[in-house]
Amino acid sequence: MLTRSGDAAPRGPRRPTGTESPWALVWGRFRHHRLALVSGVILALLYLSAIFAEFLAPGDPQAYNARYTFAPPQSIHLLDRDEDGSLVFRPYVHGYAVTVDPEAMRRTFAIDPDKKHPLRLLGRSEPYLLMGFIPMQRKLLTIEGQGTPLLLLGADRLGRDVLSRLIIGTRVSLSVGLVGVVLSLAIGLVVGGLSGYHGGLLDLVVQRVIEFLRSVPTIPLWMGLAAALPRDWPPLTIYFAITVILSLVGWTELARVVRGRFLALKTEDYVTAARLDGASDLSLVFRHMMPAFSSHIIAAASLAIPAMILAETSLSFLGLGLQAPIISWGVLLQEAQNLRSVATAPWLLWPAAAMIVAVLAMNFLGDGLRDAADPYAT
Amino acid sequence: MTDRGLGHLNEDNDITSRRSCMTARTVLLGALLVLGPAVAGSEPFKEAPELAALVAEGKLPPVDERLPTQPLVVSPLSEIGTYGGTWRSALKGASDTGWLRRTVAYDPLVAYSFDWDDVVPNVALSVDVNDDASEFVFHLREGHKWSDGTPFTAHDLEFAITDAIQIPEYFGASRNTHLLGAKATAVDDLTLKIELPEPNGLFLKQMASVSGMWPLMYQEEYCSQFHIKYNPDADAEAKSAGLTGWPEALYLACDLDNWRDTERPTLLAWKLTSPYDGLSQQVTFERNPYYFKVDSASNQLPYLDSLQMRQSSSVDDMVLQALNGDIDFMDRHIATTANKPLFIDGQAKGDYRLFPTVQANMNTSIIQLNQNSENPALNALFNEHDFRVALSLAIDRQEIIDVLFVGQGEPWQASPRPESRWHNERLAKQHTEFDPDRANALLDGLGLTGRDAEGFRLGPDGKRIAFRLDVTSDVQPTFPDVAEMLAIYWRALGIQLDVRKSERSFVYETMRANRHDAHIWQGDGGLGDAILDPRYYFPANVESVYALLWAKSLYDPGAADALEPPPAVRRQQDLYRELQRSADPVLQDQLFAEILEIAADEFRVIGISLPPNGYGIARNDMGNVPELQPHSWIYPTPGPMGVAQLFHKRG
Amino acid sequence: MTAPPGPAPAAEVLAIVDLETHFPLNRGTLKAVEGVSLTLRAGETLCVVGESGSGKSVTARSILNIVKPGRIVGGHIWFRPDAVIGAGNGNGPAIDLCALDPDGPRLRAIRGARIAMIFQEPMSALSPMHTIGQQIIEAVRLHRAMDKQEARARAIELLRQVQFREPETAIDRYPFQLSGGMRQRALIAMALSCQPQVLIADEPTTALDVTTQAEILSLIRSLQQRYGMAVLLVTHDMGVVAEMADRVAVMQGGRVIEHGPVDAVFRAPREAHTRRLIEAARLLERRGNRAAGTPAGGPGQAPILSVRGLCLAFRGTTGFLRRRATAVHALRDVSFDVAPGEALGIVGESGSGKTTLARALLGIHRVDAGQARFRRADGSLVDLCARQGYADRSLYAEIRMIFQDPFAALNPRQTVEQIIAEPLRIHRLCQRSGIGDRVAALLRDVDLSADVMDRYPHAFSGGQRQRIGIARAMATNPRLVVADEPTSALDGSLRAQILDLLLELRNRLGLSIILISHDIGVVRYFCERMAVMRQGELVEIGASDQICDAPRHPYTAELLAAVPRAGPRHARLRDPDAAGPD
Amino acid sequence: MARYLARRLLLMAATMAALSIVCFAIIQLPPGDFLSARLAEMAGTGDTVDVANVAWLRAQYGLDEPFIVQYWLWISGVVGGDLGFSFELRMPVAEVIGERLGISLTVEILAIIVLWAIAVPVGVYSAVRQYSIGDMAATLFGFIGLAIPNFLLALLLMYLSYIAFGVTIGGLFSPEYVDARWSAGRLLDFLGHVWAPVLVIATGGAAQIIRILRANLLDELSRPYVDTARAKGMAEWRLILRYPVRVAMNPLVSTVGWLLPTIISSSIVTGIVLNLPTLSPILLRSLLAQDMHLAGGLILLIGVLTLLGTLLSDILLAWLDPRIRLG
Repeated sequence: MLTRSGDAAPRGPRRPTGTESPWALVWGRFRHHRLALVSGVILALLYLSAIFAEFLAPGDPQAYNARYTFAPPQSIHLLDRDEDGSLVFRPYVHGYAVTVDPEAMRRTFAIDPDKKHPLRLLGRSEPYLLMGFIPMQRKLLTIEGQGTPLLLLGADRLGRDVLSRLIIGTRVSLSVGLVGVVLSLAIGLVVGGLSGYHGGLLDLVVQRVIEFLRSVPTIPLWMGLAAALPRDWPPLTIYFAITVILSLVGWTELARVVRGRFLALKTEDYVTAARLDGASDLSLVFRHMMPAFSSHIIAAASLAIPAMILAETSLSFLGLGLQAPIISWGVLLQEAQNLRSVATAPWLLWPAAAMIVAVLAMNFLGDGLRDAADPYAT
Repeated sequence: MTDRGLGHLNEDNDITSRRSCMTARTVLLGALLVLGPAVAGSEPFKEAPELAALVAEGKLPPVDERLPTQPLVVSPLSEIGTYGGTWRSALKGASDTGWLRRTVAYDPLVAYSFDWDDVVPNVALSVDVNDDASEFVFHLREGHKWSDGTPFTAHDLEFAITDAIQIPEYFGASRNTHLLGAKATAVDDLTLKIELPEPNGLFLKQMASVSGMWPLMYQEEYCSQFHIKYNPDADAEAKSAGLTGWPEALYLACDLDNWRDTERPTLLAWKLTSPYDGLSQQVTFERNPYYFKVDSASNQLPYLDSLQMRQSSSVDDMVLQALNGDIDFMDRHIATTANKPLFIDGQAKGDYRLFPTVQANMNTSIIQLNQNSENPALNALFNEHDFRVALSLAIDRQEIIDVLFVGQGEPWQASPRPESRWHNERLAKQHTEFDPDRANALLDGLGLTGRDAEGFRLGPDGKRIAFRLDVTSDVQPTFPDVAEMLAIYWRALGIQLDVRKSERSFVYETMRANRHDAHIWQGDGGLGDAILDPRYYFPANVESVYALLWAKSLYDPGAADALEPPPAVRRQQDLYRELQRSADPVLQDQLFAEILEIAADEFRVIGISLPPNGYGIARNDMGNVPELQPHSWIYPTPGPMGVAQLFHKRG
Repeated sequence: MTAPPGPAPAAEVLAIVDLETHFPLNRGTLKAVEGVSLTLRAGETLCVVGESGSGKSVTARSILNIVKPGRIVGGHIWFRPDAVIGAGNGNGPAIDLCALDPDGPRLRAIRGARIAMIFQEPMSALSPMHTIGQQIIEAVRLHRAMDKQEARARAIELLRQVQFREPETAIDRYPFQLSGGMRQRALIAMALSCQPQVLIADEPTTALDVTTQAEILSLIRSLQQRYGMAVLLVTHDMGVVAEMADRVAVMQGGRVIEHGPVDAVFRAPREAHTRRLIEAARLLERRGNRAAGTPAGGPGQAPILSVRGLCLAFRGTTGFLRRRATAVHALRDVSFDVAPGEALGIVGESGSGKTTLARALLGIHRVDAGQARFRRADGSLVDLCARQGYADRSLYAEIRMIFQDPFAALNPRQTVEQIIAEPLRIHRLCQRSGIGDRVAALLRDVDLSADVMDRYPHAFSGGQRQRIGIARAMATNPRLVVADEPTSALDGSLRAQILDLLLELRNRLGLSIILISHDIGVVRYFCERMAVMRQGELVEIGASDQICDAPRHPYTAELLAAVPRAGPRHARLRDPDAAGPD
Repeated sequence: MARYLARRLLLMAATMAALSIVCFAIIQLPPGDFLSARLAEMAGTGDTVDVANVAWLRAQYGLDEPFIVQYWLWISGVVGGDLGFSFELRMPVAEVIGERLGISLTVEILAIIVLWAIAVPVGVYSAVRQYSIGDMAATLFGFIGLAIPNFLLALLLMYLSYIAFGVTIGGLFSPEYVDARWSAGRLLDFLGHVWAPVLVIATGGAAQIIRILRANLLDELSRPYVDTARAKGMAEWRLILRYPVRVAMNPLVSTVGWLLPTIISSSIVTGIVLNLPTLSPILLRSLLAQDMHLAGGLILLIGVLTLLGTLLSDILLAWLDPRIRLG
């Protein structure tokens, strides 16, 4: 390793010089992982839209509209012709011409080219509460014209706006993973840390427990726990319970990572050096070991989030996860996972696209973080 | 098949009954009729070519010997069929016996007429009933044989009713409530007498229902080997096979709900060849050469050689099979409102068509508010007539119809369908108009004027008026949607409805324990079943969960928690008892009409809308496909059409 | 000296002309080799010597174009396959190896067959999943049409030639079952499999113990004579150069700065850098500028540390299916004293237990038996190896450690100030406000500028880091310093600087030092007394000079003999001014 | 060897004992029991059920006993080799498992083969050509497989093959071949169906393997023994496959053992949508119906497979890696 005094060919990124802080170095390496960088931006946007969901969603996600069941998406036209025939930038959508087909029991939609509904940025809307407590009266995008809904991603079987539902669903879906991972992390950090730092009998017991938990089949475990949730819990409590259930399974992986890191760091010379400086156990852990693996842990955690998002979807599919009226991507997909939707209303599958993007982005971000996690690795 | 209406079909029935010379109603009138000509027409009986070949090889007796001396003659729905082919359909999961019971397994002693107005002879040639409807004598067909060629006699039925169905250890027993306590005696080989412990004017209707099939599944010779009374080792044998005891062995081998024993002889049109045990991927049947029906051209039925039912865990898989033309005739599971556009669009590609059925349910959703609730505040409110009316008036039924049923159907309360002979305009239409103002006024009138910070009304106890509705989506996918819309309407009224999607068994468990606030379910009892299952018209049975404890005073008076109902309800229950004691259908109709009148005054449950017609899928080459057949479970559609007459058109 | 352009002169089997090899970096390129020209004659040994980063290994690798992710961007490497010793001018064509596709068949036909190469780390230069036999047989069959049986026989023969005992069984061994020396022999056998004209040896002995190094070098020499190979030996060790070379090329910064016959270069180095390299090598041949005798007290004074009967065994299980308990006896009944102000050297090869000893003294490892009584500043005695040895953390201020690996020993996430201030902070040796000044003073003591305080360790070179490590050790004004191979990770010239720094600090502060090293030269240079360790035991202890001049234990003698200066050529290294061992 | 195996088996037995209790508890977690679930279902079809009858049955099944007693009855049977009786399917659990294990194994093994056939070349390629366009594309492809929910992919495959080829791929056989003997036609029919579940399962797992293999191989590619092999004159791809890939595959090959339990549990969702006659839908069904013995037996089987898989992994790793075998 480093004891080698030959001049083997240098590999990998150049050893950084100067006074950059460790996090600056992590950032420096991370920046070179293009996919991760793009993913980071995408995720930031996704989380932002989760935070400002009500503002971004053009409509009320729960409002049904009898006339527009299974309405296809509208497309936005950016340019419009003025009276004098010149092109102007004035985004608009066309209205629908709706006919009812009683035989097939469906509505058929056509674009009504005569009906133009201009779109307005930051237009007035029904009053609503942003994040549940900030009263607002404007939305990002509104439509002019009475009675015509803005259905940029189409409508579902009750005529509800898929885009609005998708945006609102972002909140639950992305936070399930986040909250779940935070919980897993908390458990994993304490258990894995104790186990790895102390070693000995405690480590042995913890190891066995983790091994055992991992041999318990996950799906039955989830199902059993999810089905056992008291039915009279309000939806929000159910939501938290589900994340707890997900993290009950997820923490073992993180605990293993943490333990492994502790074991590796324990024998690092600089940790020994700190101990020989007379540092206490607490100081060793928090001043010298934690900073060294925090980036690893962040990477491991970011790789665990997509697994949780997918798990939530699977639970929803089995009818055991979150349920309407909560809106999550899993719930939306559960409603769309039938042939009717796939065949005649494929726009109901947009939540799947959103999920794929989010899961991909999290994986790439995690990969990038992991690669960048240790700026001092050779 | 032409577009014949319901009335037209009655004539068909008459033709049938002329041949068998007896309808249920004449029986009920107490007449003892002798049957007409023993043999249909003068033509010799014809049979399927495969069977003829077997006869020629001497492996099978000739068709004349296989048929009863008086076979049941079926007038085909549209045409005389041709022999051959397979009927392909699908079963969902491991325990979908429902489709079997609707199709191959509907051949009871007496059957429902196609339009569900009558009860007609089927396996039995005729029935005698005494005046107080407590003693029924069934006359069987001479020469009727099981699929193994042994004679079918009254002793088989006596064994089934006495030794099998009524044993308390037996899962099936509880589903034959009309036979509980019945004493069955084989007077001779062709005569079965059933004595009921109490008069039951509806007995024949029940025997013609989907539950009427139980006694016909047991061949004494075969099934008695599992019975401790006939085989002292039966229990030991069962236990050594891993079963809990002999009743389970008997149940597994012979019960209507079990199709795992390919050895069991049958009276049905097709005989099981590969079992339905939850593991096999496909259940198959082949023609029973001893089937007792012939068509009007003296061809022995069934036309179709075999049945092939693919077991599938996924409805979408079944839908694709149908779209791809791999299903010949079916409506169960796949023919939902949501799938209709798919099926309409796929007709040409899949070479099938859609045929309409009449939904026997009288409602898309019935909301029952628990008027025997243990929650005193809610109980008081739910028992207020005006409160229920207000909730009903606050519902924009037309909007629900538009959103969920694409405008199909009309606002309707819990009341028999317009086609029904018990149709009651007032019961059906009252309080269906959308009138939120009047609804609010009614609530104000009840003194519910206090409001909380969020605008919800306060109950007499000073708390917000809020109740819970647990909905399941696996019976009707629209329930959760209806419930969510109700929540919005009632929110406008100042009443909070907590909608929870729940698993079905949980919903049932809470209801059985009477812990529910409210319940949403489909409107059973719209056609012929109205009188058999009047759950929504007055607290009648365990499904009347708006007043379970009052209902108990009728069906289980000894129960500790049974409650004495209010006078009007009491009166309904008394009328129903009277109706049950009468063998006179005219009197029964009168009594039932009176019950419905009281129901209209009472207005105990809230309905939404009349269900639009249903549909089914049939390959274009299927013949005798029923049109506008009532769709129900008690009347196990399409069973009463006589599925033996389905056939594949040649060419 | 530069080679003429165009084909090499006669008998020059290899001629490197203006070679340039570059490596891509995140930003820019690293010009590892910039215009190197060298020639290698048939049958001779050319040593390329230089410090880390001088480009010597890249030059060697460039010959067979194994430089990924780097790229040869300029120059020629002429290879003359028909050059033989004494044959005068070969008249066959010369091939420009640089012009061949690095992955193409023509170069592959030369690799291993005409020009073979062995690498520095025998531990990892063999595939762990294949037996050495499989790997040698493969090398044979790549270039010779032999069936498996013949190839196997050939492999056994090769193993015999590289002095494997029982080559018939050894051929089926996996690398991990062999010692480092044996692995290097296996690699040499593989390289010889096709009797190449040229053997390139890239630091073949650096990772080996000194006694093994001597064996491998003599093996290479004898094989070279036997096969008439030309050998290009890359090394950083002037001792090895003196031992092996016919001619020598000195590299620095990607260029050859001096190139000539070995005697000439040693006798009259032209370049200052060459002189420094030779000087650093010679340095360790003699005693350092240490105060004679024991400075702070006579031999009668009570020892500051008295170690008695230390025993320590590492227990574990090995084997997968047949598990067996193993105990490695790292320390066996080790006893010695350290007088106040004395420097005691502990010398031994890898696995001798010397590092374990250091760590046991610092309470990192628990001993099974024995004591190490330390006399504290207040005169009280404390047993460092007892369970409660370091219960009083202030003891850590009196006894300090310097680590072997300057890269690993500094927390990369702390600034220099934080690192050095850590013990000050913990032991409250300083006012909070005074910490900066104290750290600055300490940095000056180790010849570093005080304005590096807010930098992170990665900003420093190995030598600078070791200075920081020393500053940290000195921060508490310790009385005993345990230095575990403080120079072995450093290049020769740095090594001397660090040793001198330590010497100076020691003399100034009156420290007692336990210096642990595998290099008997380092110990002799630094310590009054030395102890020789072997397999956990102290085999010999006494005055350094005495032991070096007249070893009593045969192992000590073996160690001394293996240092590359013995043999017919060793006089080259002798300092012409200072005569002989003192 | 014997002692090692004995030690492992003892540990396995202890884990199994704990696992069986946890399994049984998990199954019992949801409120109600098999009969209440069953009754609710019957009510849905319109049948009414007699309460006394239910009480009798409950006693027959031992469902009114306390948890410990039920567990004891079950586990003592299991230890004695009797896995119990499925309430719902009304046949011995062993028979149910026996009937479906073969086809589950077939599907899963095919999936594993396809998974590896996809993941290994892609992983090797992305490591050797690190940061190339191909590497990015391969990684993206692998992760899309991971990110698409299985049920959606299955549904899409079903629908697309109906639209594009006019065939339905649900199940594993067409009706005419379900009960037929094996023949060339049946094999073709089987292959015409099995590709869909195999693809769905394989794409879900490929990303993980690609990721691990790529990371391992990147480490190995920079090891000196690769240069040694180059210096021998080996061709580039040949040496990569012979040396670093061989080493990098080790940790992966050892995870084959971990795939064992997935035979039952991995394809639950896929199995339902595609109507596979495997054990997965049965597991789900038994859990929903609270068919205690069947669910317990299956979960226990998964547990056994997990433990066996671990053992297998260790043995496989030792067999593959001389450092472990001989070290």
